Amino acid sequence: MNVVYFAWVRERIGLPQETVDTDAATVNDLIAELSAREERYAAAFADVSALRVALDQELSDFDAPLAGVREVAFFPPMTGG
Amino acid sequence: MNVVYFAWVRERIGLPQETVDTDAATVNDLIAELSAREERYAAAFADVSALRVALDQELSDFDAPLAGVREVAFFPPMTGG
Amino acid sequence: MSVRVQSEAFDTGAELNSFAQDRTDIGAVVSFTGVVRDTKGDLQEMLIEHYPGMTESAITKIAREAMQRWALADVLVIHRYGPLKPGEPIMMVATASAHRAAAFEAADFLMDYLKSRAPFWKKEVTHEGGSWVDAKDADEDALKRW
Amino acid sequence: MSVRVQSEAFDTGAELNSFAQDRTDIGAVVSFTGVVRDTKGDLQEMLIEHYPGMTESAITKIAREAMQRWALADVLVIHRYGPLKPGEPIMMVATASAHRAAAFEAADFLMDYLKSRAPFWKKEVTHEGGSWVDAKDADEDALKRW
Repeated sequence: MNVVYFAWVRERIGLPQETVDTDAATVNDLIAELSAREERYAAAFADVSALRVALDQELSDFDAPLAGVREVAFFPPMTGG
Repeated sequence: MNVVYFAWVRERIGLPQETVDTDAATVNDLIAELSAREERYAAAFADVSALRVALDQELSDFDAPLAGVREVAFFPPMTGG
Repeated sequence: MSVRVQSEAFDTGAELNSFAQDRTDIGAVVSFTGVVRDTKGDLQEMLIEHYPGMTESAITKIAREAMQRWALADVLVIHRYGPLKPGEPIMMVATASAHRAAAFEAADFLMDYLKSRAPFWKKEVTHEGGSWVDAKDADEDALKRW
Repeated sequence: MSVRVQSEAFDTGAELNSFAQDRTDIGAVVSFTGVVRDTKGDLQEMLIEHYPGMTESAITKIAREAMQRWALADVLVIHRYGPLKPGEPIMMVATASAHRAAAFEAADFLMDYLKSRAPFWKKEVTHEGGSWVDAKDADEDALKRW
């Protein structure tokens, strides 16, 4: 599964994207798995309310299932316009 | 007193402006005086609710006094923009 | 603040580009352009009559009120009179502000007031003759929003 | 309908002039331009990060919704990414319609949605370093209007 990061999430984790081998059932499961991995992930995911997630480039929820998903993106609330 | 007309009021009366010697106390009095004068005035002023009036280039009311006013303008509701 | 009433055509894009140019204290620019619309495909020209003198003072008054009600960095109003062809710009307003809400609201306000309080009258000319555009109740009602 | 996401600068006025050009069925064009604002006078540049692919599809979805909700003749959205200087246009939207209310509302709607639903992130860079612009509660709340 391709996992991509943007803005301060990218900076905190230290990379723009990575391939993750996971059996996580939901986004929340994936976050728990990554956070357990290293401190920089735990720091980035510390406050999930400050984050947004997109599955295959569509905004989604943290309890959404990951079955069939190829790309998960984590980022802060958008500030376009 | 200078009296000016715009849009279909001007067309109906047949002139863009004229000098009127009048002792009319209010706009309504002036309208009554002009309407009594000739049919084309009566036609133009037949439905006062379809008209607007400006005194010295400020929108005003039909019962406004004319004392000190130099220019009275009659026209239909505006359609700018 | 700039208010222009003119018979000459103007270049909407060029006006927008020079409006609030080189300012770094604004974040939002809104423009509105009114265009001669050929509703039935038979319009030869649109004649715009105005009340010289009152036009400028009425628009200036409306623009000043917008500047007072919203935190605007600048306001531009251009309105043409005389004969116009279908597709030609009749008028434009532009507003500049730090934030988008003020720029949008002020432009919307300016249009509502210009529509019903600036002394312009439109006449549509077709092969059949000319006919004065009626004011719409909706336009008068729109003023109650402000 | 036209949606462009690009790093290159664009000419707001030229875009506005070519938008809905030569159409005689429209009476109203509204444009919004977002400009890099230097709030404290210390901004070196604004960095705009985006999510390639999702950006285009998210904006296209928002623009399609606007076309469905309002009677629009056309919609244009241009949004830049990369480093921008104070005073430079970040993005613009334009809407064209027969009447002014639809053009105003649709442009306002597009801005509210682009602000909070299109994957862009702004970082302000000063001599002190860089800092990500926080999303405002007011921007999220603005979506409830529609």
